[in-house]
Amino acid sequence: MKEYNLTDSYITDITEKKALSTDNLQVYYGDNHAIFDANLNFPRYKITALIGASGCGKSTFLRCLNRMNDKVARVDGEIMYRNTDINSSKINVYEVRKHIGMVFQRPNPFAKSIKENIIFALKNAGINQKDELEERLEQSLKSAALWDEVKDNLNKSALALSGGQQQRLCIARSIAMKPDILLLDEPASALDPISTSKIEETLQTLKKDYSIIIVTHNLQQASRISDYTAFLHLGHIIEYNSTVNVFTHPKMRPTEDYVSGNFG
Amino acid sequence: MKEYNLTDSYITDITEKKALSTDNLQVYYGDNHAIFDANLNFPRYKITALIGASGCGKSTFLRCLNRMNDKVARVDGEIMYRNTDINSSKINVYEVRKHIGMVFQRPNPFAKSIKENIIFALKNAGINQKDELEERLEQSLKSAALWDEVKDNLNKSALALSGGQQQRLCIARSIAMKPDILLLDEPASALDPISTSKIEETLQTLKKDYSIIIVTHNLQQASRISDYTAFLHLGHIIEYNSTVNVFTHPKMRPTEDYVSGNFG
Amino acid sequence: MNAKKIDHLATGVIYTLVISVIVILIAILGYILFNGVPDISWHFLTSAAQSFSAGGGIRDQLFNSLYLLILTIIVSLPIGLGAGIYLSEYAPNNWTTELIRTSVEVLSSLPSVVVGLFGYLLFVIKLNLGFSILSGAIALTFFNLPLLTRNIEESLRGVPDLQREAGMSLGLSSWKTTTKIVLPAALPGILTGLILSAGRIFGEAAALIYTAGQSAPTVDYTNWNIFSTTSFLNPMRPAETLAVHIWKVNTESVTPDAHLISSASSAVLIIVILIFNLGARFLGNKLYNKITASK
Amino acid sequence: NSDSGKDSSSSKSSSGEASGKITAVGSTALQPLVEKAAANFQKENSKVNITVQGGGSGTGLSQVQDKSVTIGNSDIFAEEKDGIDSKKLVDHKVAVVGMAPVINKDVNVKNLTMDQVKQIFTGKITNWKDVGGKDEEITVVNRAEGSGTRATFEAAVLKGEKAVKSQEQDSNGTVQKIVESTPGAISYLAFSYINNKIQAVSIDDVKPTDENVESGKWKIWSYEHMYTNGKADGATAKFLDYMNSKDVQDSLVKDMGYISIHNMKVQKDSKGTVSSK
Amino acid sequence: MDDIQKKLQTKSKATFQDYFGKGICYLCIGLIILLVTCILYFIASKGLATFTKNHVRVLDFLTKTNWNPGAIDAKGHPDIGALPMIVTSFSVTLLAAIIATPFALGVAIFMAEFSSKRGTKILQPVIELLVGIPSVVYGFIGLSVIVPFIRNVFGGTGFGILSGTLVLFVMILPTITSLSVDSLKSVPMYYRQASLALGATRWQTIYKVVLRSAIPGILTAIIFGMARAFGEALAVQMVIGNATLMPKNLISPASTLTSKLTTDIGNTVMGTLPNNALWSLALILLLMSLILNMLVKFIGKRGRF
Ligand SMILES: Nc1ncnc2c1ncn2[C@@H]1O[C@H](COP(=O)(O)OP(=O)(O)OP(=O)(O)O)[C@@H](O)[C@H]1O
Ligand SMILES: Nc1ncnc2c1ncn2[C@@H]1O[C@H](COP(=O)(O)OP(=O)(O)OP(=O)(O)O)[C@@H](O)[C@H]1O
Ligand SMILES: [Mg+2]
Ligand SMILES: [Mg+2]
Ligand SMILES: O=P([O-])([O-])[O-]
Repeated sequence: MKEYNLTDSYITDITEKKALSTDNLQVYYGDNHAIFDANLNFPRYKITALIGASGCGKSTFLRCLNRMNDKVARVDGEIMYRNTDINSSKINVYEVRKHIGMVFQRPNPFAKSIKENIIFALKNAGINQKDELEERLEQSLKSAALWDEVKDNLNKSALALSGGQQQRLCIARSIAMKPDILLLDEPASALDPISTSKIEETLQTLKKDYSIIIVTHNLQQASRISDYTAFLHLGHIIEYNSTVNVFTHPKMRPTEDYVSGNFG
Repeated sequence: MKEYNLTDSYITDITEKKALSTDNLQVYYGDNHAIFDANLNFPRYKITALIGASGCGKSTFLRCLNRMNDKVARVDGEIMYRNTDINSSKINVYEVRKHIGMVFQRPNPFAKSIKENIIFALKNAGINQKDELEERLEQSLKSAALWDEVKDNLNKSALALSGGQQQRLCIARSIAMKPDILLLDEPASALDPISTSKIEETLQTLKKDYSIIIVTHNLQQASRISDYTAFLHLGHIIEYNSTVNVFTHPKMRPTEDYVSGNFG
Repeated sequence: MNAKKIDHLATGVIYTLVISVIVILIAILGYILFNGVPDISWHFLTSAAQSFSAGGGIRDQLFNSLYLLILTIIVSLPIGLGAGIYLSEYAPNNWTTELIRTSVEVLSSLPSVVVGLFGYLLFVIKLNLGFSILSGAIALTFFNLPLLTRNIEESLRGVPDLQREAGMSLGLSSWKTTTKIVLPAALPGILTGLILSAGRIFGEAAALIYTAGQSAPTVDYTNWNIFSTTSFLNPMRPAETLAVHIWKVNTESVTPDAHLISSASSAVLIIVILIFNLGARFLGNKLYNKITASK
Repeated sequence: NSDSGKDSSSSKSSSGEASGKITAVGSTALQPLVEKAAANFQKENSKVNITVQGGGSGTGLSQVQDKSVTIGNSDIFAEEKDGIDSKKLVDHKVAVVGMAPVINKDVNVKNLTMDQVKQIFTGKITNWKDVGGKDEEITVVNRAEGSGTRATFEAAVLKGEKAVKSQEQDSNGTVQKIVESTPGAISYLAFSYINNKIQAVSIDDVKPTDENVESGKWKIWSYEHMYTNGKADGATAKFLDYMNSKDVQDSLVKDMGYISIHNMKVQKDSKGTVSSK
Repeated sequence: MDDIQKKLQTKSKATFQDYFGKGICYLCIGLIILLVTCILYFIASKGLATFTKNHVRVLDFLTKTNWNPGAIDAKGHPDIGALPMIVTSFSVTLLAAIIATPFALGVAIFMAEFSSKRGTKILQPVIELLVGIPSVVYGFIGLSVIVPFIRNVFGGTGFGILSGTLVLFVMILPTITSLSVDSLKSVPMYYRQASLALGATRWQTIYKVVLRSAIPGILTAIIFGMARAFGEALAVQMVIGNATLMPKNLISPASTLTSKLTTDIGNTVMGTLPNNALWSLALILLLMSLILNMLVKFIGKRGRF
């Protein structure tokens, strides 16, 4: 692998309203320093892509944003959301996760019915009126472009759905909670191109109401759907800029090599 | 999903020497008819790609070719290899698998050292001379473009390699057996683009000595690396032609929709 | 010899081993059932035991066994669940946890006589619970717990982390995630463990001789007041179980038909375990399907 | 100490219906008898609750000494047991049990002298041909050390000598089964466990019968004791009286295969000295 | 401060659910620890009294062959040597494990690898059933079938280590089998696929790939089986003969730690030397089970890559 200077970086300023920002974020797995000084601002109602080679820390970084790394890694630094440092130990993590939803690489529906998958968390969040539940169920499935395919089978086991459908169900499950921000970790990498393009479409419509941060190792996908792109390398944020710029005028050498396929 | 006529198909004639061919292949999982009348000829020293939506039967078809579906599914019809029907129950399946190697979607090295991974099967096949083993070890790792990265660490655990390296190790492990034909089931879908392009390069060089059949859901990948492409839909082979033709002048409606992204 | 021949040979050896085990199993079960089943009658199942004369039944012992089983499960299942959840979900990966695990496992290999005597001194005498179903249930809990805990822990561990992440990422507490998502998914495994331990409880004698006692006072099956001393539900009464009865009949009994009672009781015991086994599996599958909406 | 044990909250009134809770624990040999008697007793005294359990004579004695139970059932005198302070305990003899050497039927010996029995159990005679049987090795099966049956047998037969180390079994039923099925086996059992599948042996031409025990001709016998810690009172006293009544002695005791205490023409003290009544 | 901001900073239902759940779990595990401590303390204090109160020398206890708690030897020490029981316990346990392991492994491989669903469906409950048969019943089958069989084939009385071994063999078979099945099943499917795809035969795959990676689990299974054998009382007691003699061969009556314990405990008085000596046997059992467990842990550690 080529040696790059990791201390240089180009981070663009975001002029738009911010949904989330990290300040000097450090992540350690035991002695292993996995993320170095991440300072990133994520704009509201935009899609931001995180790209980088395998093991560079994309998932690690993403998982910090809704505190999924609690107990797994040590996370230092600040994560500001609504003027609150949600990385503080005083913060109610359960609330954080309600506002910052997450969808994982491998679809992980609960072993329950389609309907139960969606309303389970809602009920736990104290929503009990039947109307409200039905309404959210339908709304979220529609947003995730799954409604037409499952509306007649809402009591079927979610595990009986195809991979792509399961993944869209997971997205629906997340947005049923009406979060502010949606984190997605390679949501389409296990899916065929048809399912993938369905998911991409879904994201495009969702971005009207949600701020989306997505990890992907598919560069085409990143360039197709995202507004901003951050390139990570060995735990460092090397470049952060509008997607067009990252792909057409990368400022940093590693980024250039990576997007042009001459990397490593 | 759109309804297509599944009985129509366009299967081109292969004028080159054949590595393998199937004749009226049918596969049943219990009552579920998964592959219908597959008649395909695979040319020698070429890469043939199998594409199609998730669940269309790509893996099922591929796994028949080296009898990995024994005990899992019922496979009727003939699979001709060197003028022998290797789908017959009289055939020694272990020999078949030595000549027709397979690499899976998720890298699956054994929990042994890199070296052990390669020579394991060789020893099983009765190759015991140290020279021969060493030679094959080096040769196969070189063919899989892994030699330079691991030559100083041959006794390291294979599990300590990165995903892409693991996958190349699995390819090396397969070709160490000096098979005729190499079957690959989405070998790059779990990998980042760098690793993926390494694997693609590897395949391109391998094709000098091996006939390769690869399942992929990445259409770019199929068009980049393969010479022939078969498109499957709901268990039927809809179109089989040179890759250029499949992607630029698809003969059948479903194929056209699929490669242009208007499918489903 | 080539690989294929060795394969055939190994397969042959394995089939031989399996068949000999099956033969042993059938021989044992056959021996017990063949000797016992002809003597099982409605009268045998529904009448009280006799001390000196022939013709006694096992009504009370059978009921006691079932009641004790249920009580033991009521006592040990929640504790086992709590401890299993602790070990799989909360326990840090350090030496204290290892120590806890080790001590739990040591408990599981203690001879049951020792557990019985301990229960006798502590519960029967010190805590003044007397020879009672409750003392018995607590003693049985002792060696049921380690197995149950271990089994629950492993079943929970078997559920992929993906499921936990799903729950957590929705803002669910880890408790909710564990009890409502992970636990149902682990149900089949937990059930198998429960069935196994139920079998052990049912067949246990040594630990009960000194705790639940070796006599079955006549009880009133119409008295539903569990505080009444004559009530069949009173957990404070002594209760000889079927396994203890078999033991006693074989070792000390002067009843003329001791042999017959012993073999018929053994057969009944096995049949009940079988029914329990199948029933629990059936109900468990139903429950699992209901929770997971699969068919 | 006149309290009859903490488990017994017996009423002090000795007349009228008794009430209270009685726990009797110990000798497994005595358990069925007391159990049955207790059931009959409770029919007339519905306020009395009697629990009867086994556990062995040692357990019975030590528990009644600790006042953990009301009555300690024992096959042997408290004086014979190490670690028991017999002065505090009050003895109630409720039955007599005779014991006899038993042998496997194929040996074909029906009578032995007391000395031969002694030599067999001390390991000096090891083949049946030395005592008039066929040429077959003797397999000695003992009861567990400390069991009442063994103590009684050794006191009457071995007279202080040590038994040979051999198989030990802790229950009458198992001994019965083993003697029945093991060629050349010899052991000893209470009369109640002797059946027609094993051979009971006469000693010095005295047959092991109830009459011979009663008259004192048969030497191997013992009492069944029910000990209380201090003088029994209330329900406990009433129950113990009942155990000694004709009701129990003439029916249950006989059914059980024991000998009524009333029929004995001789008596034994804790040192084993026999005198006529 | 908006509503959401406030929510972020205050405890919610979920927080309390977690406190509650954590509380319950800690309570349960605490209870178990308490139980274990109690029983350990209880056995240790009773078992050590032989040495502290009755002044039996530990070395004598472990190495002498004469068990005679009532008597005092020439030097004025109580005559208590547990070696015969220790040797016998070890012999039956080891022998039972040696015999049971191939059978258990055969069945486990059949159930986990031969993927005959129906076979597994029948075998599984039957094996579970075996666990539920009371020890007494095993003991009586041993007494009425195995003992006469041994007597007729090998001579002697039929009671002894061999009979004990055979009874224990059947009793630990289910334990070893079901734990081995678990460990075989936990070997990832793709190991097998990888091996088969390389042309390895089924047996090569099982032997060189599956068994190799399942070895720690299988050893654990065997050791758990041994622990069960070591602690089994009622069944062994009926067939082993219970003579506190050094075993001379496999068919002479002998006595294990547990069989001695069960045979004598009811006939001794709490607090006296004969009773304490029995508790010392229990203490040895406990220590043994501790050592076996350590062994499991050790193997588990070694087995990890
Ligand atoms: N749970 C963990 N414990 C210890 N180290 C970890 C853990 N998870 C990840 N790491 C390490 O942290 C680094 C970053 O991993 P991460 O999973 O974030 O990479 P990634 O960019 O998401 O890669 P991929 O594209 O393969 O998903 C890697 O070196 C990895 O080995
Ligand atoms: N082991 C099995 N048992 C029963 N049915 C199966 C099995 N494996 C696959 N199938 C079914 O056979 C059909 C074809 O599956 P297959 O895995 O071959 O699809 P695929 O084209 O490889 O899809 P993907 O792109 O998702 O890997 C599907 O309907 C699937 O449900
Ligand atoms: Mg990742
Ligand atoms: Mg596939
Ligand atoms: O009556 P025993 O004390 O010999 O059992």
